[in-house]
Amino acid sequence: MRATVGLILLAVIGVGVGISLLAIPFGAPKTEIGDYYIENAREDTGATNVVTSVVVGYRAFDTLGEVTVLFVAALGLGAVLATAGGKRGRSGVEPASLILSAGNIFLFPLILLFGAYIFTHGHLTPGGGFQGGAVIASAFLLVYLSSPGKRINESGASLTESVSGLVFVAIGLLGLTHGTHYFLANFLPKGALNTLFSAGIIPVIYCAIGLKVGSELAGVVDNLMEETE
Amino acid sequence: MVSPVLLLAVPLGLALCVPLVGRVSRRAAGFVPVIASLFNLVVSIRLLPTVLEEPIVANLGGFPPPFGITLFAGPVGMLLSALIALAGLVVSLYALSYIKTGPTVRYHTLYMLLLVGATGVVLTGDVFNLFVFFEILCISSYALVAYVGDRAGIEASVKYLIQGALGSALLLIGIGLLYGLFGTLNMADIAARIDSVDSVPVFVAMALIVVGLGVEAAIFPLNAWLPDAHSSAPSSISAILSGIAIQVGLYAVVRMVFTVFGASSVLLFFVFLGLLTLLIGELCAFAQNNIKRMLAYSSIGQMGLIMFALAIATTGSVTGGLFQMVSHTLSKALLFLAVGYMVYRSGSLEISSLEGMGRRMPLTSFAFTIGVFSLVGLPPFIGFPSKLLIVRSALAEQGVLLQVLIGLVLLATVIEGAYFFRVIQTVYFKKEEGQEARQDAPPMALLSMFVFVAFIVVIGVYPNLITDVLESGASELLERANYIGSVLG
Amino acid sequence: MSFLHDYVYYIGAFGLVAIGLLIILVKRNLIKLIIGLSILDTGVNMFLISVGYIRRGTAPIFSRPGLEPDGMVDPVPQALVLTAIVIGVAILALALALAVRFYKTYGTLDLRKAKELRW
Amino acid sequence: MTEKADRTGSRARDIVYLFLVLLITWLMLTSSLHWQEVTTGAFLSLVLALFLARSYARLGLPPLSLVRLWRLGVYFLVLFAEVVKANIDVAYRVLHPRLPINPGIVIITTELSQDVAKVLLANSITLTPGTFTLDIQGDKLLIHWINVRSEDTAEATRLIAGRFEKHLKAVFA
Amino acid sequence: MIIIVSLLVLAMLTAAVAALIYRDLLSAVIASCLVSLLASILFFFLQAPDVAMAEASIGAALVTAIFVIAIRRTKRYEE
Repeated sequence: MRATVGLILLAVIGVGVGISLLAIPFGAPKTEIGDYYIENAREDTGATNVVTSVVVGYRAFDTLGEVTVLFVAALGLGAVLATAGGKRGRSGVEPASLILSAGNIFLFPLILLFGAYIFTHGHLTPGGGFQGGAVIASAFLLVYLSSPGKRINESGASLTESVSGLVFVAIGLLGLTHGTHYFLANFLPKGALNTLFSAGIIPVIYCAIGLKVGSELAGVVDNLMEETE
Repeated sequence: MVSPVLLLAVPLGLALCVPLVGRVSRRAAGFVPVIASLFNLVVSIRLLPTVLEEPIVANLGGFPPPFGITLFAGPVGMLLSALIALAGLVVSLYALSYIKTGPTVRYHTLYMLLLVGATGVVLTGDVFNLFVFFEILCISSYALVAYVGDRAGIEASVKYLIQGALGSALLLIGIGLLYGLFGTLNMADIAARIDSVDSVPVFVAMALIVVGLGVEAAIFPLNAWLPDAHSSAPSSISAILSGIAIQVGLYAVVRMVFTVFGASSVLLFFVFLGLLTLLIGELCAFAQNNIKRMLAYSSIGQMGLIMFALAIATTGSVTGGLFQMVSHTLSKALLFLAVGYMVYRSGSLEISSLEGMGRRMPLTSFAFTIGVFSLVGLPPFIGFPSKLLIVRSALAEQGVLLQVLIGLVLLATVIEGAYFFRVIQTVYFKKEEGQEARQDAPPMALLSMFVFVAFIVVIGVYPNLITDVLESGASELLERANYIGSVLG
Repeated sequence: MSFLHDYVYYIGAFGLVAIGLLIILVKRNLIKLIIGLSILDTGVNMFLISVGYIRRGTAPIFSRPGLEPDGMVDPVPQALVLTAIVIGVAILALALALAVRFYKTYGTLDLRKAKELRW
Repeated sequence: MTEKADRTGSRARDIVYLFLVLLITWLMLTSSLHWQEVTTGAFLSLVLALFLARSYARLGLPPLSLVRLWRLGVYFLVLFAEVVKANIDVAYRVLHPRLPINPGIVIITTELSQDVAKVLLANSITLTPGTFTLDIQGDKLLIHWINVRSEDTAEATRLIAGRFEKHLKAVFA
Repeated sequence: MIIIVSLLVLAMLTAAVAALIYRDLLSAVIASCLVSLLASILFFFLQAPDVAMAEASIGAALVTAIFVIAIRRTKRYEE
């Protein structure tokens, strides 16, 4: 019954979407907005990666919302798992072999550095706060796998989360009070193209996002691994 | 001039502060939502007169539309944001005494972010931005429904999440189609170009978006999650979900259908859908023994009524629909708050266990009764002028069809009255067995309930206080050309 | 061949969407449902990216001086998908946490077996 | 000198050590000597080094020197050559109609003492197709070998690890 | 080029179908990880390196890890 209804639904959606796709030919020249961004992004935001200039420049407000979504999910996950109460701790995990643990100590700082490289260069090369944050979180994931007893420093993580989020909001509000009087306006000097210290607020925001996403995702993994009896 | 973006930025910043405050004192964390909602209420009310003359269009980042994201603060946006702030303020006061156990700091943070999401949805003028704020609203509701962590809460939350996530995916496909067709995400820009494209793809995009948003708005075939979620959540959250979240979902549907798509041809379909939602909601509510489930089904019915009124699309009926939104927020939130403590004292959700509450909790029962009277539409409470307006404006339309439909609406109201008065009878007139000590809700909770009671009575007696706003809201929704003009200049 | 040339990405995207929807509609195991959601998300993201593609376009990054803005693909869908991916992960994480709690409460991952809330 | 001052000294040495490792990595990542890149890299490396130097010191890495880096470079060249050779060998065996393989598990011993050196050896063995390190216990490595040519520990050690061990010893000496 | 893309799409869809069929949840998760990886390669072909990076690091790596943790804490087989 349910499957039949589902299949009919699928068929209807499929036919509808198929017809509308005919109106959106694949690979056709882009839209005015895309053109505008590609033409003007370097001048408007100072970033050479146009995707970054859209994510943290033209549509920075979306990104603020997106960071909030992740924050909500991390909080919600904590709340859902915390209400079980009882003793906490991880059981049934044996310590990993020398290869994993020594390799991990060796790699941990390097992975963190790599994550930082990705989010500090978000306006120049592919990548940015989210990708860098995910890399940082995967470093923590490695730690959990190699030494199961290790816990993330929870108060440190939540401090990083809150403070980096506040930095984002504060930069937005500074744009409202300084210079242009627009929320999230790029009020810092834009610097020379293709150098690290350019693009005004973009690298600053991306650093905040990278730290926030990294600590949030690491916290998510940590919370999920927590065994509650 | 105060920018409407403060309505989002300040509560968001404060929400990020809650975990920090919570470290110093867990109790203090509960006051942050109060402060944020108060701020929003003051700013919204201050902006209302300005907005009535001319809507405020805020370009974020200083990029002109359609290149940046635009916030559009018109009468509807400001009315709803004031309503969200008011309900948020009152319910956060209530939560100070109601939410005692569990990870309270996380509760207050999530609660604030839910309000931020709702405010964002009503203020934004960008389709994708709407999606982002909608997700904030939805994800925080999923988490809050499961807050108590009992069997019912977990199950309700899981069902809600699966259906909601499915809805968001469809919504995103719809947005992708819109971008593919029009090459822009700004609502006004899309609205201005809507006729430049073949109507079939536009219709498919609209269908996907309406279905996606309709899950949250509890439109008839998409509302299976609602009774579970609203009845299993903590009562303060039920109040916000019933009073705010679903209405914000409905607002989003209305904004897309009226303003962006300008789809007058499908409105009759929505009239029927609204009526169907209304009848099914009220009939199911009639069959319930569980008081919170009854209220939840009644919310479905009310959403149907609001949709019915909005979809008739005359100035009078849209005004009535918006009025009913205000009335439903105040009454239903009040009912959930009152029921929260009644259930807490009786220890059961069964309606029969509320016997003798009239004597045990007189003030709470009084507030409950006011809420019921208002919801059913008795004078002199707010529900009366709003329902009257809907009925009058529907009757003013020519055509037998609408006359028949309005008859069905009245029938639904009768059903609503029947099951609500059964509860009132149980609360007051059933004889009770053992005399139990009188023990009312704590003062903070009573205060919050009576704030709602005051609003219900005052607006019920002087509906003219808000009709100006409602009427200009109606014209904002009905006249797309003005909307397009004020955004694109 | 030209059919493939025009539609292969759309087929991939909507194939994933269809399989994801199918998993959600047919399966009752909670974790399986969540896998379905993740496949569905990937499909939607792929659709958005293919909307922005331009034949023989280049990535919208001026990585070295002298690159011309002509023939770069549309950056907007890429920005949107970046947002959508993160939102998708957020939902998945919350859903999995709920699944873990669900299993602890009911001792099963089968949604049919949870009957707390039938009228 | 008191013990405390000694410990401070060794801690400072650990920090500098990790700092240099990270800075070199950063310069390789950015492949630029622009002052902005270098200062940022130095700042990040310093912050990470301050936090992580203590656990990093447990690895027991030998002091940095140009000679060692040169030998490490030589080692990587040897590894690369071995990987290419082994790839050809395995490809030949897989494509050969009679499939001349003789899979099995052997134990080899290593004279390397530091954990990092052992891990490096184990990873090099894993990286070469045909051999795979399953575990390390003390100075013994458990190896899965696609074509066991000798069950004898000493002989197996010479065949599998001999090529790498010489260079690794030079690096870690 | 178009042949390679078509094969990748085919592989991706096959992996998705495998995720639908497998009763072993762990295998299903690995299949869905494969879907993400192939999708991220296709994003590269579609000239979206930013998205490809995000999909590979978040969609393929982290999501799979979270799935595996959740499965370890619940049950491995669909009943």
